[in-house]
Amino acid sequence: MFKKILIANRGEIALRVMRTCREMGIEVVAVYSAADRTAPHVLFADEAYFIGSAASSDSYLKYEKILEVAQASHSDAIHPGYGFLSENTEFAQKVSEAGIVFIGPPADAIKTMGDKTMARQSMLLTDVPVVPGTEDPIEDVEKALSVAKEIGFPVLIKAAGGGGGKGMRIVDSAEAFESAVGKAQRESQSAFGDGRVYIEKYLEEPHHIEFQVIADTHGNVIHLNERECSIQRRYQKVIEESPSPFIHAELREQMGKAAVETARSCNYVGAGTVEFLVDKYKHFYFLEMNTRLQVEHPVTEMVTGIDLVAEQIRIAEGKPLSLKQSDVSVSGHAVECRIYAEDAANDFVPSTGTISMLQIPDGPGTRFDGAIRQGMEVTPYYDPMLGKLICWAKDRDSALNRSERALREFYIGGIETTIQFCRSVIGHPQFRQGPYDTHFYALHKEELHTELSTATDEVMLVAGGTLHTHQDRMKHSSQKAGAGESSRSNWVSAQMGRQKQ
Amino acid sequence: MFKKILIANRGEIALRVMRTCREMGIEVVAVYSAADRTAPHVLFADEAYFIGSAASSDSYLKYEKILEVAQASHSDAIHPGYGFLSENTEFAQKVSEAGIVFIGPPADAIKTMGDKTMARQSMLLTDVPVVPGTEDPIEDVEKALSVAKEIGFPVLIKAAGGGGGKGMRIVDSAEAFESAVGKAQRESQSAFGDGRVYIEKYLEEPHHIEFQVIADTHGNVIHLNERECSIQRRYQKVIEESPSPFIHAELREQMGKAAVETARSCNYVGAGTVEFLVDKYKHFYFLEMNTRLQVEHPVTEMVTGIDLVAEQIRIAEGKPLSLKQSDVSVSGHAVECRIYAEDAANDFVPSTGTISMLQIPDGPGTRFDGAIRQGMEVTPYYDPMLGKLICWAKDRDSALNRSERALREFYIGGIETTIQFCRSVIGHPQFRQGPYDTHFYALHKEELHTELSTATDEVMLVAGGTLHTHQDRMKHSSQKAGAGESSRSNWVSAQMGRQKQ
Amino acid sequence: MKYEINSGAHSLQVDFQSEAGRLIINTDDASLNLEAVEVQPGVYSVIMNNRSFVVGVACNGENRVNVNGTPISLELLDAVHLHLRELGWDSLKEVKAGLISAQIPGLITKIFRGVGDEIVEGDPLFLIEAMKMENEIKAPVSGIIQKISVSEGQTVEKGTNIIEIG
Amino acid sequence: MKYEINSGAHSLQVDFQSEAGRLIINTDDASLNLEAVEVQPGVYSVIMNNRSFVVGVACNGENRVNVNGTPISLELLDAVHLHLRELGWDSLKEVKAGLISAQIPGLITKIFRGVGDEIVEGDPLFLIEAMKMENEIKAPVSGIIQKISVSEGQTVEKGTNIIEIG
Repeated sequence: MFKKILIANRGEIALRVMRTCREMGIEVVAVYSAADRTAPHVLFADEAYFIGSAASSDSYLKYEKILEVAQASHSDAIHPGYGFLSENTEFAQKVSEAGIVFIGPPADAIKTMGDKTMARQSMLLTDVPVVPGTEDPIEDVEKALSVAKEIGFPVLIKAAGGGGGKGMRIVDSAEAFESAVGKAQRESQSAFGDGRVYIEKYLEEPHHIEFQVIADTHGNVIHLNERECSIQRRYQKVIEESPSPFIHAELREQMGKAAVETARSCNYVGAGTVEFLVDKYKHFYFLEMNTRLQVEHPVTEMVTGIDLVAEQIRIAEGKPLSLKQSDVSVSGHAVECRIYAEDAANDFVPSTGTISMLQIPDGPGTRFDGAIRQGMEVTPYYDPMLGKLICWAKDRDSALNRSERALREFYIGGIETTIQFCRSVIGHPQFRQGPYDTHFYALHKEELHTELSTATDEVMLVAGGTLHTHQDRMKHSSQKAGAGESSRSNWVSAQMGRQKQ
Repeated sequence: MFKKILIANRGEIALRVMRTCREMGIEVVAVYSAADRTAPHVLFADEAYFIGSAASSDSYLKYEKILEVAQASHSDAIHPGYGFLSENTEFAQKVSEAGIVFIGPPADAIKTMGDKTMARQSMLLTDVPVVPGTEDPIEDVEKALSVAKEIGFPVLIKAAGGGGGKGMRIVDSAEAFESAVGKAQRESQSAFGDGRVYIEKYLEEPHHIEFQVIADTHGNVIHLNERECSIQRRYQKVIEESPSPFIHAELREQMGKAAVETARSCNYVGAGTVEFLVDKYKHFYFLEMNTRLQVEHPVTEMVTGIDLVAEQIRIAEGKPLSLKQSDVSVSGHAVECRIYAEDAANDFVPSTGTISMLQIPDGPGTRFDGAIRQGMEVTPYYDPMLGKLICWAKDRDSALNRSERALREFYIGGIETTIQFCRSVIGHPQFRQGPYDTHFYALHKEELHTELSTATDEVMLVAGGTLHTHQDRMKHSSQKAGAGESSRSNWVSAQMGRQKQ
Repeated sequence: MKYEINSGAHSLQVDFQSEAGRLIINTDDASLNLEAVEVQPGVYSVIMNNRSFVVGVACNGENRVNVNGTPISLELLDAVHLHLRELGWDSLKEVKAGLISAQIPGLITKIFRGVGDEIVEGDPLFLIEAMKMENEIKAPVSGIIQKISVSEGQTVEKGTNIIEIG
Repeated sequence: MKYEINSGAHSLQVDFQSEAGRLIINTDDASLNLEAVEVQPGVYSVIMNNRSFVVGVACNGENRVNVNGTPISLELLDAVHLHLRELGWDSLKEVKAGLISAQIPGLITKIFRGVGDEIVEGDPLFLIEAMKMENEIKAPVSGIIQKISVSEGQTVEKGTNIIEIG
């Protein structure tokens, strides 16, 4: 039994892990950078250690320092969260060597699944279907082209060393192939320090559907059904739900079995996610396995009632899974909306500043996994995700109604967020109707953003009237303080002055 | 189908009702007093109408005014929440007469169950057991004494016209009887404008266990299992849970049937609660029926997955219940902690002021039904309940662990609250072990409050060090601003000056 | 006093009168009564003809107002501005459009063009890295680059002027 | 500088030294390093020897400090007070105890005793109604009522002096 766990992360995932630790009676140790002295994960923790300057490379990625802290604080285990060091084989190994438990899969499983071509090769030895494509990274462009022709265009060029859409290219014809490979390799090299790319069949109307698996050290492996993750922009997930509105019971069973087989194939231990692509004909293909807790894991927790972090910890303590495959039952429907500090109306440019007012939705079936508070500054140093809103209800329609209600009640003042964008997506008739595929955003981009920029007469009058009241107040208060007019008016005067000259 | 509902209430219950309305696509109308212009329920609503000054009697109880607003706003229905006008027969009647739907039971059912002796008399005609006692309010003290002797001392004297412990007396002997009746009558008169009292058998180690019922206009009545409400102080519930750790399946079924029979006996329609006392021998007795939504209704929602407000609205629209008795299944365990703006260490005296910092717990299985925000003022005009923390988990132990975690993470700065008191109760071994009865608070009062006032060395050093830092900062900032020392130091100087004289 | 409220292609002519802490808004068809109470700096609880709104006026971008969680672009022109526009001088948009400043603090990783270059609206101007993402900033207007105020590798604060197109 | 920290019956002697934004706390057995950063007025994020706390110092009641959500009674006595006490003059407690002020704003519905009455600690003094509840305020010390500053039916603000026992 662990007594103390160090969480090698920040933001919402650090809080998420700490919550379960505390419920299990385990003390939590936070690490923080210079930018995070008063971040929620520091305030929340039992212990907190400074590990370096704001840049991740000097703090949250500096694993020697984190390991030192784990030893100094007598932590029994380290939970890496997602991102940062969560899929770093070397870190996992060093932690184990130091006699501290790494809450995650064995280094070998991270290694196998972390490299996409290695993962593909390993999956080809199983019964799990894999998207047709090259087995090795492209070295000889000519040979790759002949494979591409065999698969049939369009094909997809993808980076072997990382994800997030970087180093990815869709190629429609043989003519464009060589140049696209070159671009993908350069982009991949600059993004991941690894220029290797491979090619894959480009699927029609693909759905991104993933299965949650958990495996213990006693050879038990089960899956906890799927999450539909096809709503993406910039290759990043925006909204996830479970069950998927696309797949049926039989397919679910087949894919679940494939997910378990995938985990078994790499001797997986812990919580992991097997990602599949499912095409319009409901054929599914292994895409990749994420060897960590996923951002969207709460969706699964809400429909199964299982605490995935608790399972991770129990597994890491060497205990058997708390349930069998036949114990897993899904109740109702859950939807997650990711809330980013981004200006959706302005090409999702990150937004920083102080949160002047915060109203987090709550009430029946409403969960927010976040790490924000009123008065807090959102800095430009880390991932712009502020948190995730997860709504559960008895069926999909009710869960979407609940999500709309909760998003409507969500208020974050002082910075721009994707709250309204999520409202646009959830309110979109095509999404409402389901199924939708990964092209949803590209297909409906214009409508989704038009809605962001249209206001009714009533809203314009309210906005204009309030702005007027505000400017009037500011003017009076600055006059009182001895200053002149408002800065806006000053600017106007300056302009008028210039014009006169 | 309702298009617009007026919520004749404020605070957390107004928000609770509005949330479900919005999920059902129904617009919500708020009413507010002068003290509540920027209260959460006003900010949350689609429409908001000013109805009078801060005193409830001039605003939230002024039903003519509320009815006017309902008509002016073209509201289809009025939801009264709990408290205020929720059990006012006249209001219910006037609303119906105005052609607006009152979301609650028929006026007759409110009338029957609102008067405790009338309710007793009505229940004596059914198979539901009632606590032995007088059938009519006491008029002849001699006659009442002979009934008391027949039942056997100790007996309980209770007010016929209201609850909350006012007008209640436990009498141990015949000698003390007459004087106790007089006191109870006077207290009852001053509290409820109704001096009638009646007597009941005083039960040994009684448990306060209530059953949620819902009934539609088509004659369907079902129950949604029990809530254990034995943790009380000042006769007010503090912590509720479901299922009860005291009753077993067979008893649950018997009591459930009795609850349904109770609802049928008064032709009940809507959501209601049948309260029972269960003694140490597991005999149960009808106590009273609350003809409204109960504060602790979320506990039932969390274990059954049913939205009680949605059911209320569906029933009011004339629709049949969305489920049958056999569809009701309980999953896991839920615990509610009531968070009051009260100083628990100081005899629960109400605490008012500005909420300087607010951190509401969240995450898996954690729901907060509240109506507070950082920067908001807590005024002395209304009920001091800030909200309710409800935690769900797969079993009682996990739900209590989760509640402890959530309470630990709850931070309300600037006012005193019962958060720490709830932590003391939930951490108490007797509560942990369950079952407990209504004497729990009285029995363990000292331990519960001792824990509130003991600090470890570490906590004292942190507190002292921070206070010193704070005073130092205040001193420097006031020096900068041209003032002298801190007010505390000034006071000391003044004292020293006086001593010198 | 006369005002014009603009949002996107939509425009409303209104008359504002302050009265006992409230604002009377007159349009061609209606008279509205607005009461805005500040609940946090820059965030107001607004009741207009018994309709309730939460309105944020101090969001990122001067012309952005947030109504019930929905950000909208808004331009409020007073008599002075309206008069200037009648004279054919739409200063506000011109000057704002030509000066590109950093909307986020971050690291300038790449500047694509130089002073004197001719730019077409939509041309990439520079890359700024923040929150682990690279953001490409495009030209909001066509014109000639008059000035570049930063260099590659420089960390900039929010609001720093980067490029001026004239 | 020497201080004494008191909470209930518990007492600690410490030495505080400010140093580069931190506070060095020396006790008989240990030396601790405390850093308190204000996150909201009166609320601090405190890290003491790598242990993390949220501490509120501006709660109701001057002697109340809230540590991780737990309110504790606290008295921090500096050298001046310690010296006064050595002289046998425990002013702080005496004066505070004898003056009863309203801890909540509310309506005084009943005053049980009059000026000159002898009071025993725990005697009910007055009733104050707030938040729909009647609260009985008891005498914190024994003594004679010196002064009553309010009358029945009066609404009082928080902090209003009600009764003085001497």
